[in-house]
Amino acid sequence: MKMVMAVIKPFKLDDVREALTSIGIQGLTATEARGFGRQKGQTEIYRGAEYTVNFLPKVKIEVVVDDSQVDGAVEAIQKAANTGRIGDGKIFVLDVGQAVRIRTGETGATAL
Amino acid sequence: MKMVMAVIKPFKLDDVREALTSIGIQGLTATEARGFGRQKGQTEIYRGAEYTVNFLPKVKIEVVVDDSQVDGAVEAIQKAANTGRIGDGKIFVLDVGQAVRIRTGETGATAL
Amino acid sequence: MKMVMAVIKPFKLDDVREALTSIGIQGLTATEARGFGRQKGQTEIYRGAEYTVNFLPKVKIEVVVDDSQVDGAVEAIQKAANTGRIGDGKIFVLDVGQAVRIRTGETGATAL
Amino acid sequence: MSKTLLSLGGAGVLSLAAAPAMAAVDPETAFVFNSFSFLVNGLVVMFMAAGFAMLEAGLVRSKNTATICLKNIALYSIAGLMFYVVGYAVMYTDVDGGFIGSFSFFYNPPAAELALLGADEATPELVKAVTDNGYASQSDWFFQMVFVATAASIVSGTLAERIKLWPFLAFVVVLSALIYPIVGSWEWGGGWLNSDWYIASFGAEFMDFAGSTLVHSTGGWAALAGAIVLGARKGRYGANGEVRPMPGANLPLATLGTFILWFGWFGFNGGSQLALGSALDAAAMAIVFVNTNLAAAGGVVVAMMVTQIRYKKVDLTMALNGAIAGLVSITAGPDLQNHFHSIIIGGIGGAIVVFAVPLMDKFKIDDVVGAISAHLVAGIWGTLAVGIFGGGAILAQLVGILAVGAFVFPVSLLVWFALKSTVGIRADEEAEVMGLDQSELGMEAYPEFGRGSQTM
Amino acid sequence: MSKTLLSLGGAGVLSLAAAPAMAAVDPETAFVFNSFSFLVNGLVVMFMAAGFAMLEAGLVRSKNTATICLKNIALYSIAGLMFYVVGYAVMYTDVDGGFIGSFSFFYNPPAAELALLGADEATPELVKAVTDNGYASQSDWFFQMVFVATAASIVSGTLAERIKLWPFLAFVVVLSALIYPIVGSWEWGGGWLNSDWYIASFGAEFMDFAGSTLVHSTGGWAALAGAIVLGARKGRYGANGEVRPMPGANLPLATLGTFILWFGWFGFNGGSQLALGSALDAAAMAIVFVNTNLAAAGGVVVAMMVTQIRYKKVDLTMALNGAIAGLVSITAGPDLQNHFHSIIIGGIGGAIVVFAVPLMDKFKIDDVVGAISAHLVAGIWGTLAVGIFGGGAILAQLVGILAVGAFVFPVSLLVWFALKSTVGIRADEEAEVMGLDQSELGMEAYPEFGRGSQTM
Amino acid sequence: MSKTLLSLGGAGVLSLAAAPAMAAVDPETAFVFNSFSFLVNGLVVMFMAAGFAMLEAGLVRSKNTATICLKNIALYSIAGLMFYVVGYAVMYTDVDGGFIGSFSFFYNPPAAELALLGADEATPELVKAVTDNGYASQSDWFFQMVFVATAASIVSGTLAERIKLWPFLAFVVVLSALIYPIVGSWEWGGGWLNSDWYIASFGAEFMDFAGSTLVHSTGGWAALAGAIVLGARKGRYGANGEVRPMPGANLPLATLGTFILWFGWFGFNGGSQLALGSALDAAAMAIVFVNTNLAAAGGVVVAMMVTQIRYKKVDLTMALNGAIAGLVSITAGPDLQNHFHSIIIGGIGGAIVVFAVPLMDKFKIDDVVGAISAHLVAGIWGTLAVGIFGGGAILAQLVGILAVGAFVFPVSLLVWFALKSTVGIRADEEAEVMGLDQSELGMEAYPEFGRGSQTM
Ligand SMILES: Nc1ncnc2c1ncn2[C@@H]1O[C@H](COP(=O)(O)OP(=O)(O)O)[C@@H](O)[C@H]1O
Ligand SMILES: Nc1ncnc2c1ncn2[C@@H]1O[C@H](COP(=O)(O)OP(=O)(O)O)[C@@H](O)[C@H]1O
Ligand SMILES: Nc1ncnc2c1ncn2[C@@H]1O[C@H](COP(=O)(O)OP(=O)(O)O)[C@@H](O)[C@H]1O
Repeated sequence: MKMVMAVIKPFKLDDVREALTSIGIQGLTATEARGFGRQKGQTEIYRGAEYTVNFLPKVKIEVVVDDSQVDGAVEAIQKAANTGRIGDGKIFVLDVGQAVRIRTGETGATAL
Repeated sequence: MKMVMAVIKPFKLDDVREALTSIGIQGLTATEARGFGRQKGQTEIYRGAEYTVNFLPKVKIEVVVDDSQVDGAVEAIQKAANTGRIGDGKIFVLDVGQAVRIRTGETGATAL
Repeated sequence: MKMVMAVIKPFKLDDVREALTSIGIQGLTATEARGFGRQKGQTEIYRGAEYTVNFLPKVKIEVVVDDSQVDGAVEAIQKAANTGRIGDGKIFVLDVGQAVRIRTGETGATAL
Repeated sequence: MSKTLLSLGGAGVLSLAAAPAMAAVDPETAFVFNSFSFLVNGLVVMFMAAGFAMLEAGLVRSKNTATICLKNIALYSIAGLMFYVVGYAVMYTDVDGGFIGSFSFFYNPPAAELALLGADEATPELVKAVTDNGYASQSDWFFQMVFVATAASIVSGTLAERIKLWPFLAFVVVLSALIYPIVGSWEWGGGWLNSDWYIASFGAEFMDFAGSTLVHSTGGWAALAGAIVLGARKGRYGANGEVRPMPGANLPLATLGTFILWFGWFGFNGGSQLALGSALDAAAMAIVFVNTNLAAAGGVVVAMMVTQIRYKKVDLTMALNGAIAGLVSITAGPDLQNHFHSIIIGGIGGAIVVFAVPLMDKFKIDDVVGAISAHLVAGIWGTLAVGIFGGGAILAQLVGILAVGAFVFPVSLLVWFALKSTVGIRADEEAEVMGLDQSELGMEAYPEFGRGSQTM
Repeated sequence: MSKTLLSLGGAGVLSLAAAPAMAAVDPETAFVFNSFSFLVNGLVVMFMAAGFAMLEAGLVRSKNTATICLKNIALYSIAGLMFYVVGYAVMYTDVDGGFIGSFSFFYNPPAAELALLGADEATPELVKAVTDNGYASQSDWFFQMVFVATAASIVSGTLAERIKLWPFLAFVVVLSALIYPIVGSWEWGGGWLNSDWYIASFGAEFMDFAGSTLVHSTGGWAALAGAIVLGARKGRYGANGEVRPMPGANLPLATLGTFILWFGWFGFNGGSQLALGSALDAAAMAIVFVNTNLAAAGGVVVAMMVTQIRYKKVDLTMALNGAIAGLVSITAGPDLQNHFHSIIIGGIGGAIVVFAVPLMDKFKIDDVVGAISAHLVAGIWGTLAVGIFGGGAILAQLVGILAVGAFVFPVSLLVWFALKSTVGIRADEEAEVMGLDQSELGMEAYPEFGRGSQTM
Repeated sequence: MSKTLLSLGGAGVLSLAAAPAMAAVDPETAFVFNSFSFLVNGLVVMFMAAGFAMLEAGLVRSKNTATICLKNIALYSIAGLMFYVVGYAVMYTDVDGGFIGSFSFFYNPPAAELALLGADEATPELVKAVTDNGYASQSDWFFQMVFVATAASIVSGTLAERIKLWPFLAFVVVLSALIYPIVGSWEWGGGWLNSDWYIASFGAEFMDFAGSTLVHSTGGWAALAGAIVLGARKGRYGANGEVRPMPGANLPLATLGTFILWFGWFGFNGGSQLALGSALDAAAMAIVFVNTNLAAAGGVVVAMMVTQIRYKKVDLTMALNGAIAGLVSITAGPDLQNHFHSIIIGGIGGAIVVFAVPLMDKFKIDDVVGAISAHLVAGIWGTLAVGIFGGGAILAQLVGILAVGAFVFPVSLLVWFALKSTVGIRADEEAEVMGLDQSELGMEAYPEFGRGSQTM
């Protein structure tokens, strides 16, 4: 099993979820995150003083999939989250040794 | 070392923390998360229009443990977070190559 | 590639970001987190009743780097986040199998 | 009923006329009462600006909250300035049964008052020259001024989350300088809705005690026109006709806003008695207070019951709208003498809003806070109710309602189109997605909460 | 002291009686003053509904915030409706030294006022028929009405976060239609607490100027009964007797609510002078204002000092409760003539609340906002203080306090039990964990903050 | 112009004197009007305490929000207590053209009022003894009291987020017991700024209708002194002179606060007419209301335009400050007779604040809410404007402004230094980083939002 972890633009979350569902992935976990990267934060002004917001709002998605689904998941995310503009985010793939469904205690791919 | 990452129902956080402490684990990191899965979100109504909340509140726990503690940790979490109802969450185990305590610079299992 | 994941004190975020930038790392993702560990939470009082806040505010940083940069990144974070006081946090290193830049589809180290 | 220049209200007229005969409240005392009533009631209405601001700030999403706050304080400011510069004169001077007043600019205190203020001694002659007016002229200006902002606030709520700041304020200029004053002149300025010709033609004068039509429907028509020209918020209506809720970010603030509006409405309706200097006026004002409260209460309770039955849950925002719809409904006739009727009128208002809000969505009219439902639709109902419950003639009410709509709606459409085709009125798509607070203000309402930039 | 029907207050009576003799304020002018005072002060009290709503919305957790907002606007609405339908009559008509008024429904304006309003000319006879009453009848209704809601608000604060919406509102119906009006009739309606028999038996009439006992303790007893029947919030008290705090989600809102209540209290106490039409009344009202302010200030400062000493930190919510306790404490006797006493009375009220709040927790009485401590306990103290500081007799005060408790507490218990055993009063466990906003409203107070569904 | 003891204001004096001659408003009626005006207007001013609290609570970061709420309710309480204990006497008794009043403690109702209140019958003699004063003495106390808190609120806003609670409150004690009353005595107490000598020396008396200088600049000077002694918030100014914004956590709350202040200002300025018992006073009060509103509106619009031009975006917090600056600017002369001038005066005030705020940052004077700019700088401007627009003499205005600064600033510096070198005034570094809510209160303003401890 692998964990596909993606950092995306927040307004793409629903598209990504639908893309993953459409290839048969049934669950994922999302987290609010802040990203720092090539995309430059906007400049705000507050009471006459300027400041730059370095960390931009992102959503982090973690989805654990069977090895066979990894490429499909990565591709689905990459397509759905793509706007072609800087700051679209990254996808990382990590190895998962074990998975357990808390409700039933099932393990391995059936736990997903 | 392994990272045990669990997605649980928020109101189970204290139970899980206690279960882990009771088997000698001294630290963990928790994050607010949103889960999408088999558990269906509730339907809300706002000014005459219905909508479904797809992403449900979850808490994500990350705890890095020595290899010898992995099974105990997984079991402790699974038991403490279990309600038997859909949406109880998942536990994933990932490999950790190295651990460092920032305060002291200690590395490896002693850093945990 | 490796993912360096660090849990730090929130007010150290900017220092850590600058430290990483200064060694050539161009991106990172941060998340609000809560930490439980040796550092004891402060006691608050509300309407005559005391209670302890167990989970302390932390920031979790995830930065994926080329294998060659791992040690530098760990060291940079450890130095920048260090206050010498309990609760400074941890750094963990995990293996990353693949990385993709969503915007371009580039993979591997060039995606970072 | 003419609201200021022709008389001190139907009731006021009698009492002032009768005063000398019965040697009761002396003219100077009555003058102080009348003026103080304008000031106190006007002040209470002024606070409604805060109520609208909070209601709207609570019902928009957090990324547009700072902008709606700014719009509200700006529109209240601009409305006041324009009403001084030209609005009051257009509304109240030299209407003479016609369609518009005069364009004399800058409404300043009259000579008689300045003479008294500047005199070494307050001689009886100087005092009489002042008290003959019945009330301090600027106290009346103040009271009438606060009504203008109300009309403008209605518009801001409907068009929130997508309209650009400055073009919106440009519309407010026109609304407060011309549109509202012209409509107001027809009735309260002693214009045609109030003329012998009108009474002869439609069986009675048009009755609108405190402005269900003149204020609330006027604002509502202008908002409706704006909503049509501006279009709905991006993503609000799905391709298959589904409605995607965009929940308000801060409901306690919306609740506070509603309570403030309710509070302010006592000034709105009570002060519209326009006099306090006699037992009759005091008794009438008290009756107005009671009806105002009961109608709002009826609106809340009915809106709650209808949402409970229809949706199996109670919708707080509908209960809030119910209060406002109840208040708007009673505004045309808060002087009715059986309080039970006010409960019915307000209750029907509360029911109306629960049905009107989803109806607007059917027509893809995106009204962020439900202002069209609560102010325009309930305002029409309330104005008709005066005819139904014996305070006027239904035909006369209907004609007045239609006349106001026939003027305000197309003129507003025109102004909106003019703005759209010149400076543009709609924030560009990215600005809308990121929120107007970022594009227009570069500032966040809640930087440390939710997605705020200061959470890390 | 009878609050309306028997007289215009002790003070009012003198001034009106004396008026003809000294040819001072003429009766119609006095009528206007008295009526306007009822309206303005009543309006100020009305705003307390917003104050309670904000205080409670700030002190509950965010998952119950929308519900508490709804309860507050609903209870204010219902209280007003019930007081019109039956409450006012029960409280103020035909009490005659007894225990309850009459059940005449729908309190509408009297014939004399309608005659004047409908007449072509305000003849002296018509005016006199109206002014003989001393004040516009509906202005008095309005002023008395706003007090009812206060009693109900107290209950809502205590029982927040676990009581079901509709059963709660059913209790409000009973409270505002019967329980409060009956208690009120005993004293302000001219009932037995105010009778010759009472004075003969206990050395003085029962003194409760603006309702430390009649309003605040009544609400407090009803809340206490509810808290006992309802039980504490899940998880609030641990097995080993430890108290688990459930911090309020929005303390600035709670602060705002307290300021609004403080503001409203000037109307509450000041308006309870019940007249303004003479120098005596004006002077008395001013004294009431000053005492009201100093007592609240004393409550704040003492509560701060006590928490600083006891807990080494200052508790904002206790300071807010201290203000309210100070205000409740002075409400029975805000007419005392040495202002220093009001500081002492309010200060003791502030200290009481700091000790009473944890005490309630000892008894596992879960009072979310501290209303029992601030309204019931401080209300008892304030009523006794009138006896101590020379405004009445201690025994007479004590008997009145006990009588009110002996009636309100068991009757409320009964009503709560009846509701519990029929429709049920407590939200089910899952609803409580998820928050009432989800189960009762299907709506969130802050969808974009914290755990709100719109944060992603 | 002496604000109470010497006369009822320039205007009031005339009307009262003239009253008998024209048999107009009888003295007792005038007494009631005057007293009621003090009470109602004072009540409206009292609410400004809530306005300051919300404005400041909205403009600090969430980790300091509960503390600023506490400071605001505490300072209002303390100011009221101190003004009763000693402040009023220092300000208003036995000033006689001098520099300070008397130290008679505990300001209680006068004997004449107590005699009337205690009498069996309100005899003409008893009434006359009371009405001769022109107004109920305690109504005046109440009105003057609410001004003290305003001065203290200004200080709290500037010094937020880093000053320790109790030392701050100690300063409030000195400010409200001595500094403000002494300054007030110079003018409103009939002191030297108001003396024949002053008029002879500088061409006119010092004119400050409602306190641009006496209240707002006094608060501003005290705040400036505090800001200097206390230093800037940690991290606010970078080593290279860059300014690091620390955005306020809740801008709708700041907006609400501004609206409440605007609302309250009508009482502040309108009530400062100090009388209502004549046509002249009523007309004058109405003029004051209108000017107050227009100046604030001008301040908002100009501040918006200037920020739009200068920064390409509109700054909501500057618009809010613009309203306040407009209000402060008109406070010295809201009785001017051409309303257009008030727009100019307020508009300049609005511009001033947009430039003054970043200027303060240049000097590393860290003023969290912009109070020094809006109250001190605009207060100076407004006081000068009275001279410019013909309500006084520029020189006389200047001397008064300088005199107040020359007294308040060094004395405040002294008090701040004394506090600093004894108990210390600054929270320690860790407390500042973690927020004062944790160190001083052990309590969070928003425990479930942002970094609140209850989010998990
Ligand atoms: N090395 C990295 N490790 C972890 N997250 C990263 C890394 N680089 C970028 N990110 C995340 O990806 C987001 C987008 O990266 P950015 O460089 O702005 O644009 P792009 O994805 O188009 O290259 C960043 O905001 C950050 O959240
Ligand atoms: N494949 C997955 N990868 C990551 N997280 C998952 C995955 N599937 C489920 N989750 C997380 O687990 C939670 C519970 O899953 P769900 O399918 O609703 O119920 P259950 O755990 O009982 O099977 C989800 O809300 C989500 O946060
Ligand atoms: N085993 C662990 N797994 C994951 N996170 C941990 C673990 N132990 C500690 N942490 C994180 O590190 C933070 C600091 O740990 P703590 O024990 O308080 O101090 P220190 O880092 O100085 O040893 C904790 O708050 C928690 O977020």
